[in-house]
Amino acid sequence: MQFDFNEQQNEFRQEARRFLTAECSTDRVRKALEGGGFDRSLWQGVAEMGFLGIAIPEEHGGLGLGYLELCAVAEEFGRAIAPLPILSSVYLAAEAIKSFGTAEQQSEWLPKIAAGAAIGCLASSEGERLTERNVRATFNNGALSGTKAPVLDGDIADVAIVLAKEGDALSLVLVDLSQEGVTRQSLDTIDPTRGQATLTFDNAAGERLGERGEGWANLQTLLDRAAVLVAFEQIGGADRALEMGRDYALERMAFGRQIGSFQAIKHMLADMYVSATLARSNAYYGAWALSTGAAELPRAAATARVSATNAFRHCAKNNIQVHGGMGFTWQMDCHLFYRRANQLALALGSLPDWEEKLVNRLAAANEPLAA
Amino acid sequence: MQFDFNEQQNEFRQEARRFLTAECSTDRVRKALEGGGFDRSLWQGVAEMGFLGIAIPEEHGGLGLGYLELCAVAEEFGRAIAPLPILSSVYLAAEAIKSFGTAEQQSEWLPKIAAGAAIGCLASSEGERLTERNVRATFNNGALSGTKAPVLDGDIADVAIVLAKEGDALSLVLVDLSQEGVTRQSLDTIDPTRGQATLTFDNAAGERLGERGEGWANLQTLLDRAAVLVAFEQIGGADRALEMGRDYALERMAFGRQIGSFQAIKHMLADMYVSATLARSNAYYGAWALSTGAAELPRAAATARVSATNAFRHCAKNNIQVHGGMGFTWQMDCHLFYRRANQLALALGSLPDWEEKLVNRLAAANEPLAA
Amino acid sequence: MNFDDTPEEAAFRAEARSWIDANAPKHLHPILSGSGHGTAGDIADVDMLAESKAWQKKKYDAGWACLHWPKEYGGRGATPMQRVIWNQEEGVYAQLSFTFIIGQGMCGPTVMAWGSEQDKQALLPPLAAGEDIWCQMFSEPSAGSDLAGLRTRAVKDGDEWVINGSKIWTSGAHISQYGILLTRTDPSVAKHKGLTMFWVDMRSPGIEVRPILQAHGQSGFNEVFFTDLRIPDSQRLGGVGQGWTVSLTTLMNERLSIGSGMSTGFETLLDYAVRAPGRDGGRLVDDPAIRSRLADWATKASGLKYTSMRALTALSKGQEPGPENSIGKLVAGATSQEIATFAIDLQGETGVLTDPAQAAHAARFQATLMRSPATRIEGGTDEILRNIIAERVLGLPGDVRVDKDVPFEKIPTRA
Amino acid sequence: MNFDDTPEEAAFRAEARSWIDANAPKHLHPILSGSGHGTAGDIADVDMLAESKAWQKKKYDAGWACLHWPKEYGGRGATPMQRVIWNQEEGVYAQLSFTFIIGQGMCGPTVMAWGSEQDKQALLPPLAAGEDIWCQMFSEPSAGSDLAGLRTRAVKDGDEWVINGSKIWTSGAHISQYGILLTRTDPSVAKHKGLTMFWVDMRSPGIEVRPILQAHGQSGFNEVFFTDLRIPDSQRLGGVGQGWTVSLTTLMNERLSIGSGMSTGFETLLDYAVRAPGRDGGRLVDDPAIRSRLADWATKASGLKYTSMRALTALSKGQEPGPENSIGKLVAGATSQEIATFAIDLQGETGVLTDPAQAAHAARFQATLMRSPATRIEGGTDEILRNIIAERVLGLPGDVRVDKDVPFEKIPTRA
Repeated sequence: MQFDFNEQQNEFRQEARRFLTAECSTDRVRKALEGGGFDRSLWQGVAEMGFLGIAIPEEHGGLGLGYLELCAVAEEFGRAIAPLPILSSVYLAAEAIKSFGTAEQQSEWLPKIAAGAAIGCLASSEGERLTERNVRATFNNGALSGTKAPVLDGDIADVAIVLAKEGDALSLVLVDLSQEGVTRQSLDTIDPTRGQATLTFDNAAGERLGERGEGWANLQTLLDRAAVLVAFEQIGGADRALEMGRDYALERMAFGRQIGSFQAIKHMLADMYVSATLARSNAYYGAWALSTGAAELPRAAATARVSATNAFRHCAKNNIQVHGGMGFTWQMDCHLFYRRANQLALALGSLPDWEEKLVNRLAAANEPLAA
Repeated sequence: MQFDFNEQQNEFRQEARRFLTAECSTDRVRKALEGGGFDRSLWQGVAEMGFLGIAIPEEHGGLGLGYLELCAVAEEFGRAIAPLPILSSVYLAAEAIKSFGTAEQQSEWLPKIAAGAAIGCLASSEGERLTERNVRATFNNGALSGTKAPVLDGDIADVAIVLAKEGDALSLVLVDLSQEGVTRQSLDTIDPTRGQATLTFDNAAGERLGERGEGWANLQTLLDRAAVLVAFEQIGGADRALEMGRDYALERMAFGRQIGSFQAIKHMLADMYVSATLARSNAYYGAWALSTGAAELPRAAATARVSATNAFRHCAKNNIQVHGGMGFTWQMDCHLFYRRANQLALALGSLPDWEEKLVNRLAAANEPLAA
Repeated sequence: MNFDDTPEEAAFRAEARSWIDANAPKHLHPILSGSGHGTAGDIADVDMLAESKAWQKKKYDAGWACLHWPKEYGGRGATPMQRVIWNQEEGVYAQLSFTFIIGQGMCGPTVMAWGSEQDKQALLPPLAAGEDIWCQMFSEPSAGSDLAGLRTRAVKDGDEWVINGSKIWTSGAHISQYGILLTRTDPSVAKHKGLTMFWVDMRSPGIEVRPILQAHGQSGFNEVFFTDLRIPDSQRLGGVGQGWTVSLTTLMNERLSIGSGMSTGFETLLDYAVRAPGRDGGRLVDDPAIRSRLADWATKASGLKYTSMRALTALSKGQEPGPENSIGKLVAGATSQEIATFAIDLQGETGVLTDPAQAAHAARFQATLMRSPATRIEGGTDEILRNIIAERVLGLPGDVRVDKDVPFEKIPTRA
Repeated sequence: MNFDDTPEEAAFRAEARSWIDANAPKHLHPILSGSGHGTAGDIADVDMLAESKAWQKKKYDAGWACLHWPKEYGGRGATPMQRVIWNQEEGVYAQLSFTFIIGQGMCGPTVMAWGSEQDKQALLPPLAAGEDIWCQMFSEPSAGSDLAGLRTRAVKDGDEWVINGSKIWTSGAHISQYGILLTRTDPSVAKHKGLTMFWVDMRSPGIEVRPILQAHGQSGFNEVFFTDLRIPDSQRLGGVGQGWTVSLTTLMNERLSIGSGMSTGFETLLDYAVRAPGRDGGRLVDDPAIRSRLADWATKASGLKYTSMRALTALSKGQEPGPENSIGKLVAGATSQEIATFAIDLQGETGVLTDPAQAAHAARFQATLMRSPATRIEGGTDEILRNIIAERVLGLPGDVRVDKDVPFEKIPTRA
């Protein structure tokens, strides 16, 4: 049994951590928060490290490595709460094109995404909780019309994967956003370090991505895979929030002693450790399923997603509580994690949707979970 | 504003407490637990105090007092975890006969119930979670057939209020249990201090109680009223469990100090206090609605029920935890409260049913709760 | 058991209601009633400050300000229950008094209990009239839950005290004329014994006020820095070294602000769930998936409401509100955060939106999500509140005090 | 990342599997696999004891007993990972070893580390062979979480020690031939310093064993009373006053029983929810009202499972299991109680029934409901486990110790 990352993968992770520690401090995250906009030079740095093309084949400019390496790096992006469109461009758009695109679509876009020269995004929601039945955007004869919102990283993306009705079926559509017929408007959100926008398509030119009518099923596949990767971002963020809380509890004195010597604080941190640990183990299960293409992926992805969402929220929330009043100041970093925890909880569809998927998949499998 | 029991009602409560402290110690509760059977002499004592006829009109042998007095006394029966059929006989059967019975039915049964000479019970479930659609017992031309289980206090009751199908409608039926055609079988339960039985009716003679087809609606009315009274039993039990835990935390030493000086224990007890207090306030709201016949009764009853169920369970469970290993011994009283908390949580229909009622009633009222 | 006024209470209510009806600034009603929970404290922009002062002055002139204060200091000598009734009747307009609440609710009573007669006559009526705003300067960066660990130094110099140090979480310091200030005058004795209280003119040289930007991007509080601030000894409140006792007067009065119960946000959630569509037609409230949590929160909201009714009943019988009222903030704080988190999840990916024009239900849940972490901290953390309930209500022992009887200057400040 | 055996592990597994297949008491399979969680410890009636001893002897004779012990004392000298593989392969038959688990898992290693060579050769092989059962006598009525607060006195008398006092929560004392016993030999020094460990023959005069009836009506434990019990000094394990250090050997070995993960009961719930009807046709599992809680518990059950896989991976790399394994019991204990409570609610009024023939799902949830409070207490309460995680994993400070460096006899025993 080797239910862990191997040495090589861990080295790769360390490389990412060294890079992000040096280049993506929370000061740099704050710039995005405080209106500094997209940090393109950081993005270029990330691209040069090869992190954007980890799971993209070498023939398309990527490193051609596996998903485990991508998971390891995702965890580091989560720890760093990087203000970058990696979720949209790498976990979603690149994966969509790689999985469902034609050879032409792949060779057009994958090299650009790997190089950071193009940013991709996924445009699915239309202003309410997404279901198979409330998609209104239409795609007819190569022309896309409709409004998608909120679109994560839609403010900076170059290409979008759009869910639209093609006749009475749902399809995914690949759309170059640098055309007339596409307008975008930035949206205010709880986490400005990852921008969101409304994208409006008015007879914009698009190409179908994958089969007609396979849009919803392919979207679910994409979401499952991305859920595993986002779970790693989430456990990275949870761990860092836990560490911040632990460090503060060791350093802060009250009543003549470290506040970490009070059981109320100790046990809060112990509970944070418990949820972060369970989430990590579930994320590893997801990584195993993702990397081996196991049939359990849908179940493992939903498990990882629900677990990591709860853990990151729990740790980010209680990290503020451990910090007391200082934790709620703008100057302390606690709120950056609280914002990101909630942003990631809503990306890819929110907790109730994933709870439903998880239970349906468990019931369908009807296999007891524990060995 | 006088949102509290008045002096007279509190004196009545004190009387009940004095009586039960003297006559219904946990030693006496244990006798029932350990197979001693129904404590008829205690029941007679309770009857002589007038507690069984508090809300029964004087003309039928009761005290002719109001529901507030009954609530106050119910709280004391809850504190004492009395091993008596008061829930079945007083809160349910007497109320059913009083509310829906004919003059003859009332004068036949109410005096006996008030005097403790007859014990009533409610027979509604048929071995699964009760709904309007899974009642199978039938009542035709005065003959009742079917099997009801579990029936709280069905092992000792003299008369039952039975929910049955009369044609395609549901009716309540009053059945004297001392007849051929009625068989009973005791059931093992989590709380043997309140017995339960399967009642089987084979063309037993019964009389309709209330209108034909009104069975389900009348049952809901009965359950709402009883829920308020049971909520008082529950908050009485919760308070006593909290006090036991508090007292033990003050007395038990570990690591050279009272265990109540550890925040883990202090905060557990504080949280028990919080849930017991919220439940008490909600129970008072229920008592107000019950005693004034307010239109809010259905909402207030469901609120009181859900709140008190959660509070008693919470306090009973964590009282064991405060006591540590000793709390899980047979000799300590903690488990008596844990058993009763779970028994009461299941009587009258369990938490999911009451949650559903509460939300439906809130949604129907669509009135914001907080002033 | 009833919710009815006594005849005296009913008469008082009628009088209050009719005066308010005739005099309230009704043009502000839409703004005040639309401000939503969690944001009402943030409406004090320039116009609102003027409106607040105007309403306060009007009340003062008619004898409706600081109802529980003696008449000689600008109050009405009302009973606590009358004060509650007034608050109920004042309704949304009570939000206009938030600016004065610390001055009138905490600083004023402290001056009243410990100040000289001359100070009382000079300071209290303008405070009651809303001419002066006061702030309370107790907390420090290194003294939050452990308030008595404060380090702002006051050193006697002739008839004056020289103050150096800083305070934090000072509401309204930037618009205050006066404040009460808790200082350390003797670090060589145990921490509770070396404190002394003063009142200060906030316009004195040596005081600098800086707003604190908070995590949700707003500034509700300030830091206040003292550099060789000089205060005459005549502005001392209570004896030298008696500051802790004096501060208890202040904090006990905080507790008296009963009935101004905090919201769990459940009404907002129910309102949303009744109006918003569910995923497959029907209303959101009919979705069985959310039932259990709605029910749980409903009982909490209701429990707090009726707990406060029970407290009011006790108050009307002349009992003093006790530490059991800590449960309001404890329950409401945690619940409002849970509800906000739950509600944004129900909005799916759109739950991130914060622009009221775009977000569901006018972004109320997002505002609460971002504001609620502070609720579990300010004015006593959840952990301190549980300690209060455990110790003062249930009679459990205090935490082990390693700093007890230790001279303040010997208490370790680093691990 | 994979779940595969190394070639060596696969070979070992195949050997174990084939031996078990040829030798296991297959007639017991139906009983053992039907025993359900929470009850497996209670199967030791007379027949099962004989069956347990027979299986143990068979394993011993074939070299499959106490795999990790050195061969000279009756073991196999196996690696920790081989032991785990053996446990996986032994499957339900491992329940037959519960009778020996304290002896082989805790007492044996303590004797091995601290006993004389003569003792080891005399005592360990019969323990490995299942001929002798051992018990561990540490806890006392007044020393539970605070184990070092124990009061059972051992007084030296010539070459013997005279023991008076009592122990509690002693599993298997009534069927044990031997036990290890932690005593206080010097009450005048700090509590951890005055302890001494012995091994004792449970058939000695002066020992009385009484079963404890527990809250769920069963007896899993005993009290043991000592009245002038005499133990030769040669049965001392470790030095006089070294008992605390010796006991850490015992307790550390408890932690090594990794992989025997506790169940949350989620599989039972899922199994129930898939089979039981919902309220309006369909399966219970399809009821949206229960979805969120099912999902939460699913992630906990899965999280524990894969946490244990990670621990096994670390073990296979030669790392020692650490305090982080405390999370298993912490999570499983609380979760199993929640699940049981939830499941009986789903059964409505019938949820009270405890007769497996009448109750839903063979009364498994009722059994867990009644048993689960103990899970959160025994072998370390939830509160102690959180302390362990906070202190040993996260590096947070210990609780303030008012009894530190205080002579044991001066530590207050009453408030």
